[in-house]
Amino acid sequence: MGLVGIATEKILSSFSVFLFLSILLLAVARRISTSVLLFSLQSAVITAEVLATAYQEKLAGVYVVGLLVFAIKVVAIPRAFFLLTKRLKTVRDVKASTTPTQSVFITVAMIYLSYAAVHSYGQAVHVPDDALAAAVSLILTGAFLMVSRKKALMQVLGLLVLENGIFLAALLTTFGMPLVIEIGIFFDILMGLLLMGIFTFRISDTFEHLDVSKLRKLRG
Amino acid sequence: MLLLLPIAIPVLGAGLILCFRNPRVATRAALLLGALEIGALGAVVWQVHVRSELQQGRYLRADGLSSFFLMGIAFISGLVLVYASGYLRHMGEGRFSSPRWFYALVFLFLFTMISVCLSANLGFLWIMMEGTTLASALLVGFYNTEGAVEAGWKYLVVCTVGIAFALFGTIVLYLAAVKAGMSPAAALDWVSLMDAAPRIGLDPHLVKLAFVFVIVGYGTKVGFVPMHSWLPDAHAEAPTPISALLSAVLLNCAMYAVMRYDAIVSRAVGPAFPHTLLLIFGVVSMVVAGLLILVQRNLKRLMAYSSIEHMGIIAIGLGLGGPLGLFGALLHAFNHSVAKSLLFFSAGNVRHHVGTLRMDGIQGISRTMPQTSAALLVGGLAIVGLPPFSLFISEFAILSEAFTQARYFVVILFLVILSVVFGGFAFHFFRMLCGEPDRHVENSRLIPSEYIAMGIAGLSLLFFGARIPYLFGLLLHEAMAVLQ
Amino acid sequence: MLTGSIGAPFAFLLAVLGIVVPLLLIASRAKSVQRLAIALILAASFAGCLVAVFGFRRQPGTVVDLSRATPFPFSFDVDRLSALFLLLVCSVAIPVTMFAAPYFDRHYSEQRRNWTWAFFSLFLLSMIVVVTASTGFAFLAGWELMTLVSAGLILIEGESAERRHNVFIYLLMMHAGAAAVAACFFLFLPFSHSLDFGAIRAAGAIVPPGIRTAVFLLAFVGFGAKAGIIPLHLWLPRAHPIAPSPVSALMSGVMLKTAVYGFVRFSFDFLGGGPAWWGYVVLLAGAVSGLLGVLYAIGEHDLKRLLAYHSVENIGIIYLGLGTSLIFLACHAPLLAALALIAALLHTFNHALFKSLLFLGAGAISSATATVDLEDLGGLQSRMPVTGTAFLIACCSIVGLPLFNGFISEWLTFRSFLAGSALTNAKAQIVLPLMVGVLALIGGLAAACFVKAFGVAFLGRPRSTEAEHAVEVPLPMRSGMALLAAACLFIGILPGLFLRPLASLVQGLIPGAGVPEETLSIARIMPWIAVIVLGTGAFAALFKRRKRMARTWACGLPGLSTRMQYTSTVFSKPIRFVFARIYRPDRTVERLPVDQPYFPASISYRSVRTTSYERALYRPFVDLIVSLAHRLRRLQTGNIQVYLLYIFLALVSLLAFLRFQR
Amino acid sequence: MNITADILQVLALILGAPLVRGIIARMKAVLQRRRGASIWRPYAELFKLLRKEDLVPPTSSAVFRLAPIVLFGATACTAAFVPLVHASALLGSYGDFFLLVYLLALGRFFLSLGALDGGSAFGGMGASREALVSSLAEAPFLLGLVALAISASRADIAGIVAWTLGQNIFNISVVHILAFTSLAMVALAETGRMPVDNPATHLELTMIHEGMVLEYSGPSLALIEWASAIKLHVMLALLIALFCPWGMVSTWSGLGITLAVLLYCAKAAVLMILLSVIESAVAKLRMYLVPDFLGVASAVSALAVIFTMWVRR
Repeated sequence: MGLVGIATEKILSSFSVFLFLSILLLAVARRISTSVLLFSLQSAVITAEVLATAYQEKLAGVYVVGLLVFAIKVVAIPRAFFLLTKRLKTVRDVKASTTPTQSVFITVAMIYLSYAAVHSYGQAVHVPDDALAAAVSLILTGAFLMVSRKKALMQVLGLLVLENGIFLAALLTTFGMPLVIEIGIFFDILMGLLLMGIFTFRISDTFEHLDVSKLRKLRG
Repeated sequence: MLLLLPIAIPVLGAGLILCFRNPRVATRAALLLGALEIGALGAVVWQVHVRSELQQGRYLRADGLSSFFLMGIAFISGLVLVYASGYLRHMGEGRFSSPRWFYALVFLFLFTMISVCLSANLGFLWIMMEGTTLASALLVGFYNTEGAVEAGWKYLVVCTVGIAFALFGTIVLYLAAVKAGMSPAAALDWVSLMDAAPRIGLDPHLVKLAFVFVIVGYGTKVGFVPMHSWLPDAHAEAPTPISALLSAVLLNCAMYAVMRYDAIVSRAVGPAFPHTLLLIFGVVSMVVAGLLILVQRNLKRLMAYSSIEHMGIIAIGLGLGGPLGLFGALLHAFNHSVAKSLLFFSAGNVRHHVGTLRMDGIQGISRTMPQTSAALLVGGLAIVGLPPFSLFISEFAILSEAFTQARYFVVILFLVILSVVFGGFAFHFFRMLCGEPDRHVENSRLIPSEYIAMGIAGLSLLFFGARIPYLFGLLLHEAMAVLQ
Repeated sequence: MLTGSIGAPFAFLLAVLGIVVPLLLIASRAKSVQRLAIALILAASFAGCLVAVFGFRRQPGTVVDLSRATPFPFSFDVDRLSALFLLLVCSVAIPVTMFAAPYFDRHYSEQRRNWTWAFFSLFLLSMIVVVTASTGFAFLAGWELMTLVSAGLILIEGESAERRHNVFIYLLMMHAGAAAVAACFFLFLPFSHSLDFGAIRAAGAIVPPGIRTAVFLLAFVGFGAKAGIIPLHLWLPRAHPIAPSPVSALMSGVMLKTAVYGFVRFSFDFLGGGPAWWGYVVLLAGAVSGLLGVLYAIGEHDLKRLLAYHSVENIGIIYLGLGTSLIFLACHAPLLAALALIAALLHTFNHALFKSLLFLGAGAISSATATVDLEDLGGLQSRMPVTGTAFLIACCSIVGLPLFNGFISEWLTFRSFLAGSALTNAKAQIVLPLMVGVLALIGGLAAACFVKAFGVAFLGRPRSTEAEHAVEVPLPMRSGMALLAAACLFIGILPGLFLRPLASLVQGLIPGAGVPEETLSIARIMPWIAVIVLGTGAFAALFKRRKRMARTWACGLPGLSTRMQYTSTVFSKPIRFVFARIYRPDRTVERLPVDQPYFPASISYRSVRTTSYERALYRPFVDLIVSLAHRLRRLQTGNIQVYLLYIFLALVSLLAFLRFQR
Repeated sequence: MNITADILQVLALILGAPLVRGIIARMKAVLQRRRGASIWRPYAELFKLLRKEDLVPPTSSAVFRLAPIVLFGATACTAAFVPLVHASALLGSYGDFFLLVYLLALGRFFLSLGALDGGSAFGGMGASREALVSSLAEAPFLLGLVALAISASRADIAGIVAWTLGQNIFNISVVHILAFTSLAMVALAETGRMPVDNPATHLELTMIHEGMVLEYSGPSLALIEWASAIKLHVMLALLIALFCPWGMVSTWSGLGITLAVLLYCAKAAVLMILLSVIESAVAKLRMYLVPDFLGVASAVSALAVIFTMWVRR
């Protein structure tokens, strides 16, 4: 089995705990920079799991996908975020609409919910429960972040966490879709981020603030 | 090879137009490209009619249903380009907001929508659907005013979240297919999925879960009620040709995607589950949008809510399913897009000449702007589903199907909401069209491009109301055959 | 495509009215083109009459079938019932068109006149389509087109805020009514699988009772809204008076009858009668509409509103006949049911004749004196003799006096009530004879109202300078009115000619019904009555010798001023005093300045007589919907976080729905 | 054979009408301890008026002169329906009571128009009050007759009379009593007798029928007076025929006829005495109490109709 085999076995079974950790920390993060850092950590964990699966299932395509994830989500996106926060010179505070304690409670509830959901579908897909639960809780927390954070950048981050969750769920259950489709999806995510960046610049130009909850002119 | 043409032209065209600095040249180039594009689409539609399906590699395929929607895209994009050529004469020369950027983005937008209709692979379909959001987000925020930026941001974020759920739905369906023994390459291909559907249906829960995510995901793009909030802002703030494209074509493409999934899932786990969901969303959208029409103050937001209501009607048609229901739904998709584009064109004219879109500020335009108010009247009468126009036919078909299946709850709501919407439109249009015009609005006549665009739309509404052309009827029935 | 002998003229009728005339008028504005259009409309109406008369005798079968062209089956069939109503539409159209030619020339500018004529011919076409359609799709298309075109005709006249509000109410109610009518057709679909009248008629027997009741109630509400039954009559006194007179003549005289046609087609032809309570519902509606309609009419001093309310009253009388017929059908007395139905259909035809004549008279008055307010008219009989005489004949007919056509149908309705006593069913035996009292009261009040209308408008001295200088209307207008007046007299004196075909028509609708004996006895005696009355009158006229002018006696005062005459408000005061509870007029007396009540600078008194249905019945319902809409509007808060929350909630609720469904 | 009898009956009815008014006037005078004019005065009055010239207001139209003619024609026509001595009338078997009532309505309609055409306040006042009274009187009039028609299960007047002839005198049913009361009250209102309208008055504020004919003179006035006399006689004959026709003969034998005529005169005399007693004893009702008077009449006639259901069983 070799050292690598044991390592991949370990990664797949136990790394989901790091994902739960990153989610909880994201919930309590006060500043954008820490949130971005947590996001890149999270993506690194996912890259590890991708490569582990690739090794176990002997699928060349999944390796490429793993490298892609690493390149984009661990390196490129955090750097873009830091560039953005520097250029926009806005207050670095996350400005959540729920207090940290409430956020933690909600995130824990999310994790419990994902376990309940996965349990009913889990055996149909004979995949390690906690890994799939991590993926689903990533999705739910991403959604919660988007709803609770007032900052435009934090909403983008919430979206990325959501996409991470979906990507992980896809990977665990189906060992990745045909390569062309995966690449297409990544390309779309990148373009989406680019556009959100453009719009963030526009918002900060026209509104002098990045508080999304103040964008309320269009009503009724 | 022919299938590559309709995709290549807009992409290359977009690049080409970018390098025409002079707005007039850009407009003429855009019109030329538009004509080429319509020609290519026409060729594809004719080939599909002759050979019933065209396959190009693993990702592009055109069958009866896609050719019906392609024809819709061709017709409406033609109208929009003609109208836009006149509309853009009063657009400034900002860094990003100049005619060449406008046309480039429009053609990108057309490229994504055409490829949605031509995609054979569900993953490819998702990618291109996400592409439509990205292409149109910039177009919605084109004017760079406060409202446009806010609308653009909301449109981008809400639709991307929706599309993400659709991706998860696609993955779950892919999982179910792979579990049922299909090879990974074929598991996303629509035709093989349709053939293997009964096998996939053995484990119904995954398929149902997939359809729930898909209908919430693509439903956000269609504008079903709980997920509709982005639609009124986007359509009201976008420039008029774009809101016409959004309302008339983009919503139909999203509905096209929902139809594709509905076909697979109803073949896998039986039509009961998907059709009930479609009916629920259809009725809820129709009721809520119909009521909201009563209290709107902005003309374009009124049109946006009317689009949500008509998407609800199409969903009800699909949800009912029978031969007449499907016929009504598809016909309604086409009729609605024509009527809605006519309404948006006239709304654009009103905004330009009266200066505001707030309906209490618009007064007695039937005297100051006779042709535009005539177009607005024709559009209004059509959108409310009155006899001489074509929407009456499709609503008549959907109602017949609903009564044949004795779904009285749906029918009662359907008829009540039709009357409420008629009341809302009559109230708003009476106030705008009649009464004394305020002084400073000078009389205006239509310029030729607007004349052609509105004229063609109005005439086709009347013509389709009296008699459905033979060829169009054939296309319609081929599209229905695909879904049966 | 065109089957049977009458296919060709019918197609000519449709083509001319539908395509040729509107296109001609839109194309050019020349005077000659407009005259050609009018001639074409007259020719088409005449062809329509021919088709109706020939259609009566032939076996029913599709006359014109356009189904291959239209998306849904679209064909026409002139069976006996359609033939009667087609005759009604076309025979009224001829005099109205003759009247309208000079009327529109006088009232409208060049461009409006062409549009009015185009809509006029489309209006006729839509009514012809409604009465002769033989598929659901054609009927509904004609039905909605009729409303749209009539609203268009009203709006061409002017766009004041009050007129817009009335047309808005008119369109809203008609659309709701059309929705109910559409539902009636569609309810048959599960059983007839097609909307063709033949299939619906066949399916009528196998429809379960629950659906039958639903169809009947929807038909009653849908067609009742168009006919103007009391709770649904809100639009009628608002829409008819503001339309140009020839159009309101067509609307009041003919359009209301298409609703009666629809109701008869559904309750007798498709459903073939039902339980007895159907009849009582219709009877009650007829009685209420009749009584309240005539009482509101008495309170009016605007001639056209008065006539509009009288349409409500006459529709009430028609529904009384229909209700009685339904009761007889339920009590298995086909002969009596036939009598009641003949009474109702004859009154429909009579009402079309004299109501359109009355509105044409009002149009003549308004074109001669530019006002239809009774308070400013007077003494028009000596200035406009032909209009006056025609209006007098119409007044006598609508009141139902012998020698005029109104009496024949009211007499038949009375006799069908009386025949009700012979029934074995206890309830009908009491209710129907008592209905005689109700109809008699309606007739009496109608007499009072039309004495006021004709007396104040045409007799006595002119109350305003316009009335003073009124001059007779041109020849075509007079000939139009004379034609209708002659028709009223003809049916009044020789009803036999009309009752026999009606009896055969009704035998088709009600199986097992013979020719009621009453129709024969009235046909025999009316000529004799005419002879005696006219003979005695002529004998009495012999005594009249020289005539000498002498000023009216004014109790010795120097001379009577026109203000000493009874005006319409004063004339109706006793009756309004007696029925005060029904009117509940809200009076407002305002004294200025308010703080010194005893030294008022000015006192203004204003009383609105008719009870406001809009405030009592419709306003709360509309406010409910608008408040619901406002509450929904608050859902669109503008905050993106809330929008995302909506999506997640939708997703979670669907997943929960999926979870529990398993 | 009986055609001539019927025509004679009609002529008797029309020509005898002024006599009836004369007798009533005479009886009232005697009751009020006055001598009173001779019973033939109405005839003299008619001949006087017929010889005079017709005064017409200059502003009135042709309807002013047409009204009396139509009134007289219509009222004379009603005379053809009522049998006096012979069980069948000229139009008795064809026409029914609806026709009779509405012929009276035709006459009233034209009289009201004539009144309005005069152009004076009194004409308008008379017409407006006549409109109120007659519109409220029609319902009980018809309901009363309908009650009789139902109990006789025949619609034409001759048929009802023939049916009543066949009944025994003494088993008077409650329907007949109620119907007689309501028809008597309606007759008072229709002919403009005391409780509703004072025929002899010239006090403007109280008169209804007189108000309408204030403008008329000469032959027009004669025709109007004659027509109202005919209406009074027709109502009288109708009450007699419908409620106690016994004594009428069906065959045209000399003895029978004289007996019938005598009996008819006796019955008429009884009713005339009753009428003049009412006219002398009762004061005129205030204008807005007349609707209650007629309301009572309609309630009574409606009750009669309802009772027909039980009587026949």
